[in-house]
Amino acid sequence: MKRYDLIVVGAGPSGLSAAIEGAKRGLQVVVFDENEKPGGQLFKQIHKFFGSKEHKAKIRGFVIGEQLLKEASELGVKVVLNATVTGLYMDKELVVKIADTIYHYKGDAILIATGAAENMVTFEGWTLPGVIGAGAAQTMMNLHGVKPGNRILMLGSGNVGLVVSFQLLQCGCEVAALVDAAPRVGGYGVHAAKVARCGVPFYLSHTIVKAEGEECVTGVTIAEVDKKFQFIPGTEKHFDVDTICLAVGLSPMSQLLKIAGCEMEDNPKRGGQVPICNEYGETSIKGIFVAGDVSGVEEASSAMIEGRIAGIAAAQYLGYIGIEELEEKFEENKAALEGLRQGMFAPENRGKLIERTEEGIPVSMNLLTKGYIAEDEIERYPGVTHRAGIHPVMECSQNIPCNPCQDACPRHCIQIGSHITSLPVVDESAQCVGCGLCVAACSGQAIFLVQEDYEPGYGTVTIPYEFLPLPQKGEKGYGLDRSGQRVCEAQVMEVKTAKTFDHTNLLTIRVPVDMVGKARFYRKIF
Amino acid sequence: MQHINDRAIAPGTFIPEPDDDRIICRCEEVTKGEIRRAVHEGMYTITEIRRYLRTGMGLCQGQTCARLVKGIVAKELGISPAELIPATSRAPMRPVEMKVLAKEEGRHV
Amino acid sequence: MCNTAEVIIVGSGVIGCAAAYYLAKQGVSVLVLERDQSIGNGGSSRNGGGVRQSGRDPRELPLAMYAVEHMWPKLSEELEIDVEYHKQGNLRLGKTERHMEILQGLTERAAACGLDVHMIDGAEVRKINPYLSDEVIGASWCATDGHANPLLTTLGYYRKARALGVRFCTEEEVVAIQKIRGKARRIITAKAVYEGETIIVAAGYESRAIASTVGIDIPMRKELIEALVTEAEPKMFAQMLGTADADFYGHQTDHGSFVFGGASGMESVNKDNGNMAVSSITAPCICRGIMKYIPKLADAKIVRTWAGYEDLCIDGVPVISSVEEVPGLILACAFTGHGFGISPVVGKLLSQMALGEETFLDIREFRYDRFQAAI
Amino acid sequence: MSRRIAEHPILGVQEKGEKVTFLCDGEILEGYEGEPIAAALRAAGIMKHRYTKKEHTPRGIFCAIGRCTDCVMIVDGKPNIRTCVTPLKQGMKVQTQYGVSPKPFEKQ
Repeated sequence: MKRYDLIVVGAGPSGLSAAIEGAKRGLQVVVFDENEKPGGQLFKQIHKFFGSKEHKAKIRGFVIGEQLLKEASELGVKVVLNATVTGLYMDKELVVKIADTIYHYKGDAILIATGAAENMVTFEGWTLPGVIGAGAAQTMMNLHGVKPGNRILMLGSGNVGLVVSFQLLQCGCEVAALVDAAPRVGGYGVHAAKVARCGVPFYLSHTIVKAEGEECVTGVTIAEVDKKFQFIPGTEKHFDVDTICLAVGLSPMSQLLKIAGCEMEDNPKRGGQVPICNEYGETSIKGIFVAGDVSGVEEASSAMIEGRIAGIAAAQYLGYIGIEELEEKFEENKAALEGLRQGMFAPENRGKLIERTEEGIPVSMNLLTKGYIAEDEIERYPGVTHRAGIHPVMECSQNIPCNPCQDACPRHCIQIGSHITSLPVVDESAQCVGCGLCVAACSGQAIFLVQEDYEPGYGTVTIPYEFLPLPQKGEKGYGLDRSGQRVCEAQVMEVKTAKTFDHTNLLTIRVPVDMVGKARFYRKIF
Repeated sequence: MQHINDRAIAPGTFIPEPDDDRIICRCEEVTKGEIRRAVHEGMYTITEIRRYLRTGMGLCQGQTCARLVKGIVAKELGISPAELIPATSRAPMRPVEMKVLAKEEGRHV
Repeated sequence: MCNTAEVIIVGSGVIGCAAAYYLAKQGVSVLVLERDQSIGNGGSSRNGGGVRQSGRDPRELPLAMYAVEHMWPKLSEELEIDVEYHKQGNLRLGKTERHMEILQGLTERAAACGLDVHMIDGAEVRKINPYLSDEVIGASWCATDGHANPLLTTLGYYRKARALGVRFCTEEEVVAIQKIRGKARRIITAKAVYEGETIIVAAGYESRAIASTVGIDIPMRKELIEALVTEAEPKMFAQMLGTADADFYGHQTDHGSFVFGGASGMESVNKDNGNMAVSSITAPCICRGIMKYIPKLADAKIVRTWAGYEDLCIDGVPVISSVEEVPGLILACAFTGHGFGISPVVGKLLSQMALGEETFLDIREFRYDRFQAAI
Repeated sequence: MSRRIAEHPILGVQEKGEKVTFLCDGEILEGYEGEPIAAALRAAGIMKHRYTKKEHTPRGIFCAIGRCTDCVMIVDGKPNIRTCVTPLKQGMKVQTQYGVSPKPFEKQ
């Protein structure tokens, strides 16, 4: 039987990272993935990643996927697509379906990196055509170039719900509302803010009563829920939508490990049924490793590091490297992993209400309930300053491990310091030249350039803009505030695009001077 | 686990709920009420529910409903969903045509 | 809770559940101990659902004929659950002259016992089931055979027995049976001690280890065999199918899916990882077998494969027997893969045995002490 | 094909296969070779893929990655084909699935 040193199941961030580390150390590696395109979830993630350089921050998910794939191929890893692993049998034998044939392979080591599957909630009418998973929406729009619907209601305010809502807006869909039964937004505030300023209303402590329509979705009714998640009568709200998108969490897709006989546990902190494994990702069966969401649902950034660790551990298991190298590399990667697992969204803080930032600043409650920071809250944050001339305004209000803004500014105007989760601070002594690199670099699109003294009575605001059609210089429209409300007339003064901005265009709009602190989005007059 | 193991310990009387007609297993069209009733008829494990009602026995093999069914059964038994062992996973992970399964390659080098 | 009952049954398979039901119906207090967490998790939930008389050992035939005549047709009504019983015949198919010889032999022996079974040629076979390939040159045909849903039958007996007050305890692995004052009475599990006037051991292959704790050995071995199920298909045929070669057997269920069992020939040496693991070679082998007989199913998609243990008796028929040297002990095991079809009648016989009544069928052929050295 | 994204602000103009035609319940539709059948159907505004066996209710795309099997249809005569992971080809014949049949229930 054809045998490889390492067989990886799943060509997502963790699988490819493991394959790369294994191949670097001389292992003969093959990666099987059932999808026609590699990269797993990375290819649906078109936003820029958070973190630091070592976590590939500022790079868009699908680009990271391409990079990993290229690196893997250069190292001689064989990546086989449209290859469904149908079973994992004893003696580490895999059966793989490729086209109309099944093939048997054995791996001296096997890494299962099958990721996660979407959770679902039920409500009246949830089986109607038009009710889809958030992953389905991403697949349709980002992989197949088809809009999932015209007018959509999103259920779920975690990062998936927020990111997919923004993606829906980017591809030209209308998002009628973002709804979550939880009392607070679950995902990053910056993701919420960029959806809210496009005018999407947030309904926290609300959930779907029913999907309406006979043959497919024609509308939806939501209602407020009490603390026990029971509907409060009289709070129903109706929306005309043709699509309802569900983003209510993920569960590890660990079936192959169960088939193989690995010891499993039900661990709600990891998202469900996960294999019991050691710090290197090795399961109860020697030589079967796991990495990424299949061993506990997290972000793609941490999946890549887990993949690296497991790939190196597989190399050690097969005798390609010594235990010293494994331990050394493990410490390095563990540090990187710990770097990601800190701040307000660290795994141990899941579900907790954090009222103050690490700096002791009260967290914006409006951000948590409405998706945007209120007027009377915004001045609290160290990134929000007023000064003469053009300068950055950083509406970054939560401790997230992320620092590309600090590196982006050639004048060193922005400081985060050594603690990666700290809120960015403006260095008053450094002179901003309005280059906009920080605006484009911010993965959360939370940095704006503001000039209050552009001309008498008017100031300018430079906003990150990732929509089509791109506004034209001189064009007139409206300035929208953080909640997406029209607050003033605005004129486009400049539209900057550059390769270094990586598709984040910088739109400079002229607004009345009293609006420079409010206008955060632009919409053309039709 | 006593609640699951001693089948003489009953989960109380069955009280109808307004959403009992809601489909839970999309493939086999099994409703919430059917699942709840099955618990009251003595089906205390996910495996028994599955065999009794066909939840998770359809084309998708429970990939969509497993978590939902678990939640309903656990609630009915008054235990945590984590206490319920999921149904056994079996190959093939995706439906495979008989003629494809029949055509093997690579068993011998 | 009280740990005593008039009858304690070890094993909640279809045999144990049926016995529990028929006993409870008589007002007997019954306790069923199950090693697994789920009821009927052994062969009862893993078999192909055949309710056959043809192809059986003549010793077993009276039981099968009684069950088909008197019990199966009324079982759904009795258990208030649709057990999906269909009495629409069994075709045992042959493709070669050698197959036909095997079938002829089986048919003659069964007919001698009074079963209405006869040989038919290829054309007649395809008249009954037009989906069978031209490779099939003949078959044995028993019109009164059929199939049922083993999952619902097992759980149906369980449900009804439970409703009648039978206490079922799962995850109770029996470690030993103890004699008290000369009678089998006490059952020790890993967690508790139970006492009963009568103990029925219906625990599949595990019965051997349990019986050995009171010095009784049943000469049997176990084999891990496999089955698979397809997606739902439009209705094609209602018969139970088998082959002279025994390379596959199965039927189309009410649901529309096809359940097929089969063999790769490696069963006697199959490995297990503790989860009744399937091997990578058996399902493909079963599929190749099926496609030779029913080419139309080539496009049917397999959605699941599974495995289960058969408790194979050295002489091919079960042990259904009181153990006189251990009064109070009744054994019902070593069903050799034929247990499901006769489970209602065995359940009823066991209830009579436990009550000390004379059984309505002669069961001497199934005695525990019938085994003899060959030479 | 109004549901098609002509140009995406981040992904640009997506590469597609050859334009092909296929039949859906007798109607001639256009799509691109190699894209999932489901994508072509959604682009053409078709939401319903099948009607269920028991309750005869409509279903469409749900997971779009081949797991949930809700989007199955009869493709070139074969039932239960996951349209979200089955590539479109010129001249394919796609039919709404009623239970497991191409015939509406009243004709079954």
